[in-house]
Amino acid sequence: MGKKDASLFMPFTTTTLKKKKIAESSMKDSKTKIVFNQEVAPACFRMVLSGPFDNFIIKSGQFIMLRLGMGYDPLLRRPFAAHRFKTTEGTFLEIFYHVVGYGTHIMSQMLPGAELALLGPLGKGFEFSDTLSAALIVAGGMGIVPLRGLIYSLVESGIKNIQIFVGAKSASQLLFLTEFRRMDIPVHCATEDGSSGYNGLVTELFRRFLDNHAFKADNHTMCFACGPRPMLAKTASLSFNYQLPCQVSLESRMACGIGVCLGCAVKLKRQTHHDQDQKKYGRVCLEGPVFDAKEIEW
Amino acid sequence: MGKKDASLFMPFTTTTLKKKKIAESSMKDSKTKIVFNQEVAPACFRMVLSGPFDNFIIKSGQFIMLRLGMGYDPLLRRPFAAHRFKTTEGTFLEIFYHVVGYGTHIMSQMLPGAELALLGPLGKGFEFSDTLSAALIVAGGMGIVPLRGLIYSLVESGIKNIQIFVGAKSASQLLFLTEFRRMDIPVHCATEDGSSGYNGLVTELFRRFLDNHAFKADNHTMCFACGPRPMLAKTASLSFNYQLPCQVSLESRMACGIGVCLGCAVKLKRQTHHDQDQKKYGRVCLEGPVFDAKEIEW
Amino acid sequence: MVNTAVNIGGIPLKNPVIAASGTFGYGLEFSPLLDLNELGGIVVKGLSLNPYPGNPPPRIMETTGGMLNSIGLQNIGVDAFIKEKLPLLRNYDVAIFVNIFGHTIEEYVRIARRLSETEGIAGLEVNISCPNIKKGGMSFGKEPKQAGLLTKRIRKATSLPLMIKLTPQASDIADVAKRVEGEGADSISLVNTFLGMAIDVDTAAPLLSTITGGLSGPAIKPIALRMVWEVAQKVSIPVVGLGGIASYRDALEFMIAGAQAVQVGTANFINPTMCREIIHGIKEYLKAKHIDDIKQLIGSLNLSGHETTSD
Amino acid sequence: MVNTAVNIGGIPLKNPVIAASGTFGYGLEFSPLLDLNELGGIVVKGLSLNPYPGNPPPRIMETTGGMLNSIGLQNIGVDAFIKEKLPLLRNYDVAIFVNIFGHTIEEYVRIARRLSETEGIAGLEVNISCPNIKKGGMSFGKEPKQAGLLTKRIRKATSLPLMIKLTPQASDIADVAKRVEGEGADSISLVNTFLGMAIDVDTAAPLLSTITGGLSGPAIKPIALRMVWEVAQKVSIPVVGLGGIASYRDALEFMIAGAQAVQVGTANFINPTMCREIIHGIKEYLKAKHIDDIKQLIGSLNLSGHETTSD
Ligand SMILES: Cc1cc2nc3c(=O)[nH]c(=O)nc-3n(C[C@H](O)[C@H](O)[C@H](O)COP(=O)(O)OP(=O)(O)OC[C@H]3O[C@@H](n4cnc5c(N)ncnc54)[C@H](O)[C@@H]3O)c2cc1C
Ligand SMILES: Cc1cc2nc3c(=O)[nH]c(=O)nc-3n(C[C@H](O)[C@H](O)[C@H](O)COP(=O)(O)OP(=O)(O)OC[C@H]3O[C@@H](n4cnc5c(N)ncnc54)[C@H](O)[C@@H]3O)c2cc1C
Ligand SMILES: Cc1cc2nc3c(=O)[nH]c(=O)nc-3n(C[C@H](O)[C@H](O)[C@H](O)COP(=O)(O)O)c2cc1C
Ligand SMILES: Cc1cc2nc3c(=O)[nH]c(=O)nc-3n(C[C@H](O)[C@H](O)[C@H](O)COP(=O)(O)O)c2cc1C
Ligand code: FES
Ligand code: FES
Repeated sequence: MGKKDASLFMPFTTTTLKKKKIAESSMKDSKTKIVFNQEVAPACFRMVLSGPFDNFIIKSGQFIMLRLGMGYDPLLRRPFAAHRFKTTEGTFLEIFYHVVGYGTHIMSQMLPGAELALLGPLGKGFEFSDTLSAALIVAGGMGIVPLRGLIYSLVESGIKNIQIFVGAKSASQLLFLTEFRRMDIPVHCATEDGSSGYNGLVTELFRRFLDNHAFKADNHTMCFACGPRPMLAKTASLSFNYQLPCQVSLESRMACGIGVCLGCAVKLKRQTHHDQDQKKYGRVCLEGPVFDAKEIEW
Repeated sequence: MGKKDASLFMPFTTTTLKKKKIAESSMKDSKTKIVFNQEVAPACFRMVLSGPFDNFIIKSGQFIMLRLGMGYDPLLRRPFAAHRFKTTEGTFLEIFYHVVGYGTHIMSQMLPGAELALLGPLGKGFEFSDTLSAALIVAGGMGIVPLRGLIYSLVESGIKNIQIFVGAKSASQLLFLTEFRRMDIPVHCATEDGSSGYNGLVTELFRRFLDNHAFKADNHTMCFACGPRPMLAKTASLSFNYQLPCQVSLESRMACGIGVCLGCAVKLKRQTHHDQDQKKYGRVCLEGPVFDAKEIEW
Repeated sequence: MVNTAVNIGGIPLKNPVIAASGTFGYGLEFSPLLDLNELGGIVVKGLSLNPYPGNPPPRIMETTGGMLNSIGLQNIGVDAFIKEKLPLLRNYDVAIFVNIFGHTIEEYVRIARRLSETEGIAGLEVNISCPNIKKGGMSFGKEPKQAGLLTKRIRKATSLPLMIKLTPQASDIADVAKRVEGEGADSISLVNTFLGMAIDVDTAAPLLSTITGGLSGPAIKPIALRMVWEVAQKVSIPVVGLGGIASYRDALEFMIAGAQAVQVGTANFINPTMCREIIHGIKEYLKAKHIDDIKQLIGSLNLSGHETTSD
Repeated sequence: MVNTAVNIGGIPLKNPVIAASGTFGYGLEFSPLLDLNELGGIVVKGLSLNPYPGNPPPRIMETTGGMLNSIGLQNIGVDAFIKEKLPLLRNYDVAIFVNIFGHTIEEYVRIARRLSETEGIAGLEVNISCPNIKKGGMSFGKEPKQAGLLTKRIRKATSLPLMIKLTPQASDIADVAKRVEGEGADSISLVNTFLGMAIDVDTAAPLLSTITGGLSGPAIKPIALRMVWEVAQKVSIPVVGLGGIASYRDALEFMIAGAQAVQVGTANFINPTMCREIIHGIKEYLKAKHIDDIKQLIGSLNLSGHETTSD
């Protein structure tokens, strides 16, 4: 596919619009084939999968579980945010993954033609109502991946005021910038090495922005965040201070992805669940990965 | 490589001649890459590997251990007979493997470009002196693979009288026939379903041949056999009856391939080793895979 | 048609494949992926008298061919199960086993009583083998005496068929098996997880919040199979084998070794339709071998020419 | 330069990576692939007083992430080793451990005496844990009393440093460890293989001639690591950890858990230069972490915020 793939980066078309009309499809386990798997940024790969995706509606924030090969090492499937898109060649699913360990390393070695089992769509995605007037997107590292889909949905539902805050170690790891700028969305960049935009953490950039802008503490402005846990905690506390509702997408090790193993638990604030003991923990794969920041015991 | 590969089937060139001059190279662990991996007969695949093979001298009967992937499932390397050959594109190693279980199934799914660690050359190959006048080759199933290399060596050392006896379940599984016929070597075929040649076992075909030809019980005639154990046992007993020396290439499960795990042991006749207890078993990977049929406790 | 029906201590199963506790939720979660009616049985997540929070994260870690878990038996409690889950489970034609645990014998007894009053439960699987809770759990399963005592008390408390689930941490698992059989167990299931550990070398900290956790998955299969073979020779009540089963061939190994049925655990995570594929594979195998009743397979291990270690 | 030197019960090693018995032959077999001088130590294949034939084939079977073996301690005997192998091994600057086993205490004692008279042996590893021989072997390792008695007798027979190798089949491995320490062991190595089994479902026959065999390889690592952690807390003599180590990170896990050194076994089959890669990886790790002496790592497990299973 090599050449053609630039086109695959184009904004979603009807797909995402449909998403908000059609109810999200229920999960299934499908056979898929790798059609593209290349490094698009340092240690960051883009994988495109072909399969029976015509009726596969996945909401931004939802995820899939990929089985890496047919053996038992690695044993467990790995969770990834996924976008569906259509081209003249058909309907594809794309994921962007960072090589952080054993499984993702093995993925990075996989060749087009290889088959992977895919379970999904899974979990609870981002939510917003059409009355939303302003969306503040805060992303750290690969956190931008699930938020990218959300941004397209926001645009399509006519939300005018979208602000994107993206942070990364270095400029080379800032993804989708040209894509966002092409859509005339203001992008505020922060890099830890100062190689691009603000020299520091994205949360600091976000704080300064909030200081300089007055948002009414109502449901017409919403924060959406995804990234490393400390960055999310900081974003959450900032949104609390400014009394802005905030949705965060969490990560956790997963075994099943469908709520049965209880392995992906995260600590929840008790009161949010009338103190029932068994509700002390929430399942990232089922109650999440997108949570109301207020629910989480940071 | 697709097209070009017909050419890769051509008889060895200088390579095999060199083999008899140069001492066989000592084993090493090399990184190799798959350049070809396709089914050439039902459930039988041909895999061609590229790597640092210029000084890799492997004798017919010797073998290599292939690591299947970089994970631990499958854990152990798998042993295969291997042929080296040269083309204008370089020096390659080729193996022919039958899909019989987990590891070979995974191999059959591997794509060109994948890397495999290769340990070899290993074990003791077939031996013959230039005084040899007649060679009787008896092969069952994939057993023809290591014998094919031997046949080329025999031809190159000017041994005129070569008789090939090959057996398989069905005609479609008889390998290299055109190749052998191109070399004007008489090939006697047996198939269990009668779809080609003699309808029955190759050992029966071999027995009939021996009945009708008188060979002097000296070292000028030698049997070389490879195949399933029962077929080798029968071949061995026939060669004993006709007082013909016989070399058999055995198979066994292997872990290390270099003589340290003692996992590949086969029972040896005691007397052949002056009854020292620890010599009751021989290592297929080190004392073998090619043994004098007399050594084996059948 | 091949007959795959078996009977586990008074519980008839249409086939010998049971989903293992803690890996199949309360069963219903799998209904979008799998027709639950196809299964021989389902063992629901371990239940305690009261809702139970479980252990703090991280709770799982992958290992080679296996995984460690320290879920700590998080569950909704027996009452919520009876009210919210059981009514829905009754709609399926599948044997429901309720896996129970307590911190004291008294707790086990009270859960057993509570469940005896309800409809739609085929039997109880008594977890005396969970490595992930401080009090109770495994402590009961390690010594024959304790295990026997617990079994005796629960036996008195309920007329439901009792399957006692053993821990591989027992100093002599066959002794424990014999003892619980003597005290009235209707069947035995083994194994639960093996106590294991993993460390993050970058932080020098354990990768589970509880330091150690239970190892499951294909990695443990050879040990589990050996234990099932040993136990099956020692007891006359049905043995249900589990531990790393991830294919119909794995399942058949356990049955040939003497298991009357098998449970599938971790493999449900690798492949959510694993149970169905195993059932299908077993049927195809029986057909191919012209075996018309699976019972002919149970304990059919052929030892001719084999001896336990030469000298 | 980082210091990787350790001392195992009186035996100085240039680094803590030792090739495990039965997986490295008599050492020499690896010399074409690996410079033996790079290794911390080598434990040779288990030796008995007289040459020993071992078990009939099939002797090995692959399992998920591991392998079963029932070699049955085939070996050339202590005299042939001293005559044929030891002189060649002396040419290398690497600590040579001789792994010994017997069917009776008397046999152990006699081998120990025989080896004490020779030059070039750093120490003895006493195999009281082999699952693959009928008499002797593991039987000594399962109970503290037996293990202690054997250690005491061998201790009297030799002044060579004694490393006692424990079996995970012990009902309480830490008890066994404490006992052998009390009887004069200089160090302890664990684990030997786990008793496991595999069945060919097409023939219903065991896949090993001995029915059961010893499980090794990455599959057992989490259990082995947990046992090493438990034992290291109970004894004050050096503990050598092994079981599934197949990377420098695996090796570091064992050392952080309290092992003074590690042994690499089955991984030598997967990758014959594994030991070298592990040594290299450990050095790079220490450099990256600015740790100048590996001893700072030993037992450095950080338990803050962790507790063994909540209630
Ligand atoms: C809902 C969800 C969506 C995700 N979407 C993406 C995505 O779009 N792109 C992307 O690159 N990554 C994503 N991740 C993270 C990704 O799943 C992990 O990076 C991956 O599983 C690591 O596998 P590994 O074998 O390479 O790492 P391991 O060798 O297993 O571990 C290496 C490191 O990765 C961490 N890790 C392992 N598993 C997880 C996990 N399930 N979640 C978070 N961290 C983990 C470990 O803590 C460790 O630090 C997502 C995770 C979740 C839960
Ligand atoms: C010296 C030597 C040379 C060989 N050369 C070739 C060759 O050129 N082409 C070829 O197709 N095969 C060859 N084999 C056999 C080949 O190694 C096995 O078929 C292969 O390892 C099976 O792996 P698997 O995982 O697919 O089978 P498994 O799933 O491991 O087992 C499936 C079946 O294969 C048998 N098997 C497993 N390992 C071996 C083994 N090491 N040797 C023999 N049978 C085994 C098992 O007994 C079982 O019946 C050779 C074997 C040896 C020892
Ligand atoms: C995540 C997880 C949760 C488990 N929870 C329970 C449980 O609640 N009760 C129980 O008896 N066993 C529990 N088990 C043990 C399994 O039922 C099974 O005994 C064990 O995992 C071995 O089988 P397997 O290798 O097929 O998974 C759990 C296992 C896992 C992996
Ligand atoms: C083929 C094989 C042979 C072995 N022979 C011996 C032996 O002779 N003596 C011994 O003490 N341990 C022996 N072992 C056990 C190993 O030394 C080691 O304790 C065990 O394999 C666990 O480590 P690993 O997982 O790294 O292999 C053997 C193991 C294997 C796989
Ligand atoms: S991953 Fe199993 S419950 Fe969430
Ligand atoms: S395969 Fe290890 S000794 Fe032959």
